[in-house]
Amino acid sequence: MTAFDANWSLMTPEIVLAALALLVFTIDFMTGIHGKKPFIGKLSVMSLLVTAVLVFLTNSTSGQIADVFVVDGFAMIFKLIILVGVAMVILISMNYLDRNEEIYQGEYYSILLFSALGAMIMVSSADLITLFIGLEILSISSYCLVGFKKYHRHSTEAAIKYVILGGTASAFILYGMSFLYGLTGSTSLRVIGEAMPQLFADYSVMMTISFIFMLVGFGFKISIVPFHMWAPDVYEGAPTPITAFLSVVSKIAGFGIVLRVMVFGFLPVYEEWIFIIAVLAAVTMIVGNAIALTQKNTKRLMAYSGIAQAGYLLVPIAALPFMGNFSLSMILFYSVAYLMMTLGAFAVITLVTEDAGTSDLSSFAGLFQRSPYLAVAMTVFLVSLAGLPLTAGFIGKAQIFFGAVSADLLWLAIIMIVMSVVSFFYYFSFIKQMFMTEPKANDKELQVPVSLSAVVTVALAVTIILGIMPNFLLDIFTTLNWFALF
Amino acid sequence: MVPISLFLSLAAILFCIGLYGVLTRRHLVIVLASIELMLNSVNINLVAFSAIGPFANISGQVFTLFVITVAAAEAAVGLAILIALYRNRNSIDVIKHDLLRW
Amino acid sequence: MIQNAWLIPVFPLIAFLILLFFGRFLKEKAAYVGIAGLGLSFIVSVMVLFERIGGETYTYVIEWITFGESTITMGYEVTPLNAMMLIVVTLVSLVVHIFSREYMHDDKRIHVFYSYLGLFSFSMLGLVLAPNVLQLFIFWELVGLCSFLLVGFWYFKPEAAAAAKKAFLTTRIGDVGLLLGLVILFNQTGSFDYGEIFAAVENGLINDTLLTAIALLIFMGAVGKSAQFPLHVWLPDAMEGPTPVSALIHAATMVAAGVYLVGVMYPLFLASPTAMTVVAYTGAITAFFAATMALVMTDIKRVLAYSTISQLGFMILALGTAGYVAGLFHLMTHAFFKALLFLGAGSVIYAVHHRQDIRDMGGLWGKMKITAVTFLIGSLAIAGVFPLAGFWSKEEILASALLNGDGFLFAIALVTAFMTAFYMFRLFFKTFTGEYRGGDHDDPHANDPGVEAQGAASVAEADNPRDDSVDQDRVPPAEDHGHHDAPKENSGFMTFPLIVLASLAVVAGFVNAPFLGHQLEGFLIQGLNVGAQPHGELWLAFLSLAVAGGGIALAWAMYYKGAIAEDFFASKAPGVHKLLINKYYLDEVYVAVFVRPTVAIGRFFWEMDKSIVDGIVNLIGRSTRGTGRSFSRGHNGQLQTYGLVSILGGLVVIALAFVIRGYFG
Amino acid sequence: MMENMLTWLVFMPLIGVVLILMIPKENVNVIRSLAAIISGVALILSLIIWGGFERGVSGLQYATTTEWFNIGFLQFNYEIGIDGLSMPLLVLTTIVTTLSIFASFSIVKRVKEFYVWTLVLLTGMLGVFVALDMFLFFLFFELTLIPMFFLIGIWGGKMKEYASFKFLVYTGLGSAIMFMTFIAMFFKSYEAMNMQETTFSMIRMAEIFADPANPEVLTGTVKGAIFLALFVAFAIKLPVFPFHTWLPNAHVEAPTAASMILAGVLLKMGGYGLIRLGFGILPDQAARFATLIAILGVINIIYGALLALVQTDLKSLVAYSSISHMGIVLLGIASFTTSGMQGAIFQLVSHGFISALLFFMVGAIYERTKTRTISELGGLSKSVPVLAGFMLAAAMASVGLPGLSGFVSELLAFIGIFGASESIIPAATTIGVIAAIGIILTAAYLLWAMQRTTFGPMKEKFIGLPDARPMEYVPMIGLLALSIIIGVYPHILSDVINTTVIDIVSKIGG
Repeated sequence: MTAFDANWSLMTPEIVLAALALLVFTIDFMTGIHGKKPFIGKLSVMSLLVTAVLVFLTNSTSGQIADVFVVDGFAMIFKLIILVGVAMVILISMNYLDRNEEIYQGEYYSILLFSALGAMIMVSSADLITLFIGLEILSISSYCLVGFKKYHRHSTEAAIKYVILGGTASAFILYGMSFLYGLTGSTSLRVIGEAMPQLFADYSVMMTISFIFMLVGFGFKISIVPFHMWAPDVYEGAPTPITAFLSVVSKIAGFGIVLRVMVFGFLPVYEEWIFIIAVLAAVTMIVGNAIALTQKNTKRLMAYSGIAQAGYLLVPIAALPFMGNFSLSMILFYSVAYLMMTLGAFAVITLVTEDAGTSDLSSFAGLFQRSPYLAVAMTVFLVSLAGLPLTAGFIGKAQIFFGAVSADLLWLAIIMIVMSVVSFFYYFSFIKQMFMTEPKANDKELQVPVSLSAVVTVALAVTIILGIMPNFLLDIFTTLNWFALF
Repeated sequence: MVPISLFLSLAAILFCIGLYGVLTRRHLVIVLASIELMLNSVNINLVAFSAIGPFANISGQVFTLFVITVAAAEAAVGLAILIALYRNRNSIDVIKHDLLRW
Repeated sequence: MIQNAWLIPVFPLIAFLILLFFGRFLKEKAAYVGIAGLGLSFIVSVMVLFERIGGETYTYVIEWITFGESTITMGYEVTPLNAMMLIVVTLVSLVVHIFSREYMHDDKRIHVFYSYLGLFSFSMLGLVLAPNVLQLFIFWELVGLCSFLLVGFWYFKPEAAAAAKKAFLTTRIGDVGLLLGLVILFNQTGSFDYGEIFAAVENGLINDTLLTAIALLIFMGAVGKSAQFPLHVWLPDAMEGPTPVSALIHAATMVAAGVYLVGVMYPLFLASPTAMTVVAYTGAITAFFAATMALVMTDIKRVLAYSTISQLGFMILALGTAGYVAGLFHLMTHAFFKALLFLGAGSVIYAVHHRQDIRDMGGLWGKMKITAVTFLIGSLAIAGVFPLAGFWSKEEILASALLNGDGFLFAIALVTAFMTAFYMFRLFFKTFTGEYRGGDHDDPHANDPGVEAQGAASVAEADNPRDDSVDQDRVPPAEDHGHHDAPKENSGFMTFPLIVLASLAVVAGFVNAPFLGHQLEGFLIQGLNVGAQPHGELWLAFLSLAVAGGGIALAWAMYYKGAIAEDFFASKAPGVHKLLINKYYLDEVYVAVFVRPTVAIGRFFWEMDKSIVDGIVNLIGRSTRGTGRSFSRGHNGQLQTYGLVSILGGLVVIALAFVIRGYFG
Repeated sequence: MMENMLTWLVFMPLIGVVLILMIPKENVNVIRSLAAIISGVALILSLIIWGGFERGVSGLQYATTTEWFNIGFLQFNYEIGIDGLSMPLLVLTTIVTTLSIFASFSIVKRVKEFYVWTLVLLTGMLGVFVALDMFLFFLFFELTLIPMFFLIGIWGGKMKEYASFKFLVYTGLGSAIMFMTFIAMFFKSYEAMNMQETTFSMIRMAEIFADPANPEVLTGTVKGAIFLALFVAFAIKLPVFPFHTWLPNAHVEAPTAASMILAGVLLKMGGYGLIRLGFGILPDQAARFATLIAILGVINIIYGALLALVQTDLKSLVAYSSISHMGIVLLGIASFTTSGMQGAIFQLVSHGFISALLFFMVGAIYERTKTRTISELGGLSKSVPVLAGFMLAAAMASVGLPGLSGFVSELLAFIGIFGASESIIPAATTIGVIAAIGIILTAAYLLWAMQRTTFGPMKEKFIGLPDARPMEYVPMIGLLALSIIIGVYPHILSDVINTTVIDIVSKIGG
């Protein structure tokens, strides 16, 4: 099979998105670099939505391109999550950018589109090289985005930290990959997976190191403890919509490749890593929640919250060998829930912290009086993040919990649920600020831009609907053909 | 013929040197360069496997090309950010950039 | 009419409800509502009694609660005993209602007073009519509540508030025993109905140990309610209540409920000799100790209170020595003459401007003829002088103690009878003879231990200058009563009850007089298996009379004639006197042994709760947060630290993979 | 309509929430009346259900089951129904909530939100009592958490934040334990039925635990662990020593209406859960741990009473008295007799009314005197005679005075504990006797408190305080009347409860 025989139509969404991203870039050039460009934002959202529709359509023809690029149910769901996520990030950004004129809007949008492209490639990849390319497109775009407020000291500091630590993480991933390649002679995950049991038998030390190097790198991307150190600083320093982007899109895409690698590459030897993953999940949940308790800065708090949430998401990965598709269903459901509740929360945070000029928790003081709708929506998001019933977050967590118990990881399940209770404390401290503290004297009623309230409304609706009727999503998952390669 | 283990050892040593550099040097440019060093050690690995590995084939070299490209892009972005940082803070000393903490 | 016996408690209840909702509009007229209610009750009671004597009987029950297969019922029943009690209760209650019309008429809360009285009458009558022991307990507690409310009627006086609490709590201790006894009894017999309980007892369904335990627990209730040693301490303090209340509740009816309880549960007690012995000794000890304290008290109501305790002890003693009829007979006669004495005391107190210390009285004979004469009749009756009511009943008690075969009990009873006569006439002579000692000084004995701390009431009153309208019991009677200094006889509202009761104190004894054929006995023991009733021989009657006469004579010599100095005994044995004045220091002992340690334990637990139980909770919270804070110290802003942590973390993971799992060598 | 009655009842308050949300927040009086009407309608609905409830019939009534959603092979159902255990509690909930809404008319701060949260809370509480699916039960259980957090946190006293967070996290932890246990029960039942059947239904679960296809799965250890975990979960809510420390904080800081609901209904969810799940599904384990439960009950009674005795704050005194009174519930259920079990249910209902009344009285007095410190109060009978009278009545009800509902439950519980089979509680008599000391202590702390607050000389500063407002008579008379009705004629309650109680107790064979 040569490259020309391949069914390139499978890549339509990526190609279209790349084209549209370039189009946005070009339009930006042609309209001058400065100034407000709401139409570019809208165009970008349109691009993403068009791509999302294409992703949905191409799913009917699942397949792969030369073991390098697969299109299957798994990829589709992740891509939809990514595209919707980025679209929502852009909607959140539109108002934010108008307030921060130092940011070049056209570049910003197009880079976001490119990062979405990278994430899509990443989750579709079935080959180490593709995977690496996708990862780096996403990462490098993210470095840029974090430093986008270039006259802003926090932003640039966050960017430099991110770029250095991210680069190091990439090096770790690559170093791990190089052994996989060297000992199998292939970069295809399928081939690697087939050879894996034998490899572990023959080169156990080398494979372990290789695996763990990759784990360190990926762990960095999805910010699991102890590779999470960058996250709070970067989240805090980045422009708020980018924080949302990092904590949602980047993280979910990261989980996408972790799953790819685990399912394709390492599933045959799960005994070797399942315990490590479980321990990392436990440590991540504990540390994330514990530090979050002490935070006073909303963005930083959300960073730790995100770390904790990553810990929850690791649990089904640890249960993967036992639960199979159910595990994937759990991860994807929780990803969707996480996307909605986190983006919803960030939409509110973006508006509120920008309005207050500080991202301190106290900027939420009396939000209920200033904008009841936002406050109630935020409450729903937080309650969902905390995992209380009738929200998507609860159903997601409950599933994960079921999975963990089914997979005999009772101890992990217990840590998870106890840590959920701990998380009440900091999620509800937001709520306390919003409802139980009087607004500052000069705070007026908050004007909510349409784009932002659209994001909030969508997120709110999905969070509640999935909380009450999760079968909307779960039934889709059951009809999916998860992996085209098997 | 030189055994592959030597190449791998060289790569490992380079990786460690790079890592050491990243973790200890106070000059940001050198830190960035150290990352390049780590990436290059990967390249050595890949090329060695590609040439004299147990399953020697061309993929490794292709991979290397990609790595080099990406490394260049990363360095470019890194340096750009570094310049922005220098403009803001008048310093590219690693330990002075700790506004964001706790 | 006997089918309508339920009306008897319902009339006072209606009075209570009317006064509760509309009392504030009725004001003084509230008294008539209460009097009317009780009057109707009394009429019905009399009719019921006659029908009962005619042999009719009636029981009516409804299902009260069901659990599992068991059903508890409630209703009413007319037995000989409760037919008698109905008369006693309604009659005494009625006269007290009438008496209070005058005694309380200045109090702005007179409607509240009458509503409480109504509630009390309802409860007491309900207690009497109860067809099962649970219902008895329910009303038993309700009369306790009424006692609490009425003792604390002048709640703004700290002593009254304290006394009310003490009364309720002390009896509550006994009540808990009673409740436990009933509960165990129920679990043994599956019923609270008297009939079924006694059937079970007779058939030996309950083993002896348990039976004794049950009997003693039930007796605990009686000890609390009838102010028997060692739970008698509340009754003297309960004298803080208005005097009519003392007459009704703390002399005639409620305190007798304990005796009544033992009476209705008598077959159970008879089945346990141990319990009977305990009952007898409790009664004897109480009678004796209470009488000793009555010897030295100087507060008129307190003397009567200790006298009541002592007499209740007599009744208990009688029951404990198989004198079923004797005990209940004394209950009845005592109700009349003690109510008489209390109302007489009330009349005196009212006349002398609300002083209660007998050292401030004296010489009232000429000033208050009716009160004095009726009081004398009461005193003679309680002392046991022929042919007054007390003579007959006390003689039977002595007979029962003697014939029971325990000489000790008989001796105690005899000594107590002597003391009874003495202290009653001490009271009488001090109050009614000699010179009037009141009027020129306000409260000379405020700090005297004999009046004890409660005497400080008027001091507390100084703190409440605004209570002018309510605190009429303590204000100078000038503008209230219309009589300035010289005590004089009160109006008919007060004297009529005295006359009624005095007549009863004279004649009530004849219902069970031997020469009339022990009518009451025949009535009471019908259908009951309580054994043969003891009857004394003639010499016992003379001995009893002699003892009473001796006591009266000694009192006459000391307090009327002055032949023996008043402080003769006090100076001879100052230690004993002090001990008696201080009531054997029992209050202090209880405070030191029970109250303080309990509060101390509570404090200790509270501290423990805050510091340890809650402390651990908070510690978990704080330590979680502290852990978080210490973790967050790692985020020092140095990217190289971050890198290092990650690398070290990675190494730990490798080590974990290598070492812990052991798979990779 | 009849068969969906329960659903209507449970979700009716949410309709009310929507209506209230549509009213501008300035129309305070409209909102208040609307809230009262909504809760009143719920009350009427619950009374209709009460009327239609068939006495003497074993099993569930008004039951419906609808498939809700599924996660893989896990089917979650909307399964509701009531029996003699939940019926009284359902009515208790609507009554206490309705009266607490009347009691909260004096609230002027953020009125709209207050009623929204109260009505949401009402839905949660009603849901708890009707849910027969464990998952659904958990959902409703959690649903009560957030409204109460807000009620304490927004309208609370000085330490409201501490109290609300403590309530949230502590009882949240209890819910988490409960959830874990439910999942464990699910998997064990699944395993016990040889992977043939999945269910969350409490009814089915009880059958499986009683008669599993594969008995080796449900060993004594497993069942014991499940029971203990359930016990802890509900013990936090009830609360049972040593898990009680959230309660005084929450009560003291909560606004009056929230205290009423908290003590009146929320605590009952713990007792209800314990009976429904612990005793309903694992009767053998309940019997096994009966002694432990009884001892904890006694500790609750004595410890709560001793602490109440030394409180300086009237409201925390009432809070500790709640702890003490909940011990009776434990004592009753531990006895495994019909009387004890019925006593426990009576206590749940009766304490619901009495504690609500007590909290209301404390709140009303605080509103006027601005202090709850016992030593600063005094002579209230003089300045506010009606309030003081009701306060005294409430205290007497709490003391367990016959004729009021508290007595019936105490009596039944004591009959139960003394009648407990030797094989279930070895030292039942000793336990009972110690518990009886609690009765004396209860009388002691309440009367002492009354002596120091309502009695005594009137304080200068309390002159001219306004006595009860007409609107305040509604909760006062309502709650006291209910207590009296149950106390005077408990048959109205016992004929509803009895059949269910017999069913529960018969599971352990007598």
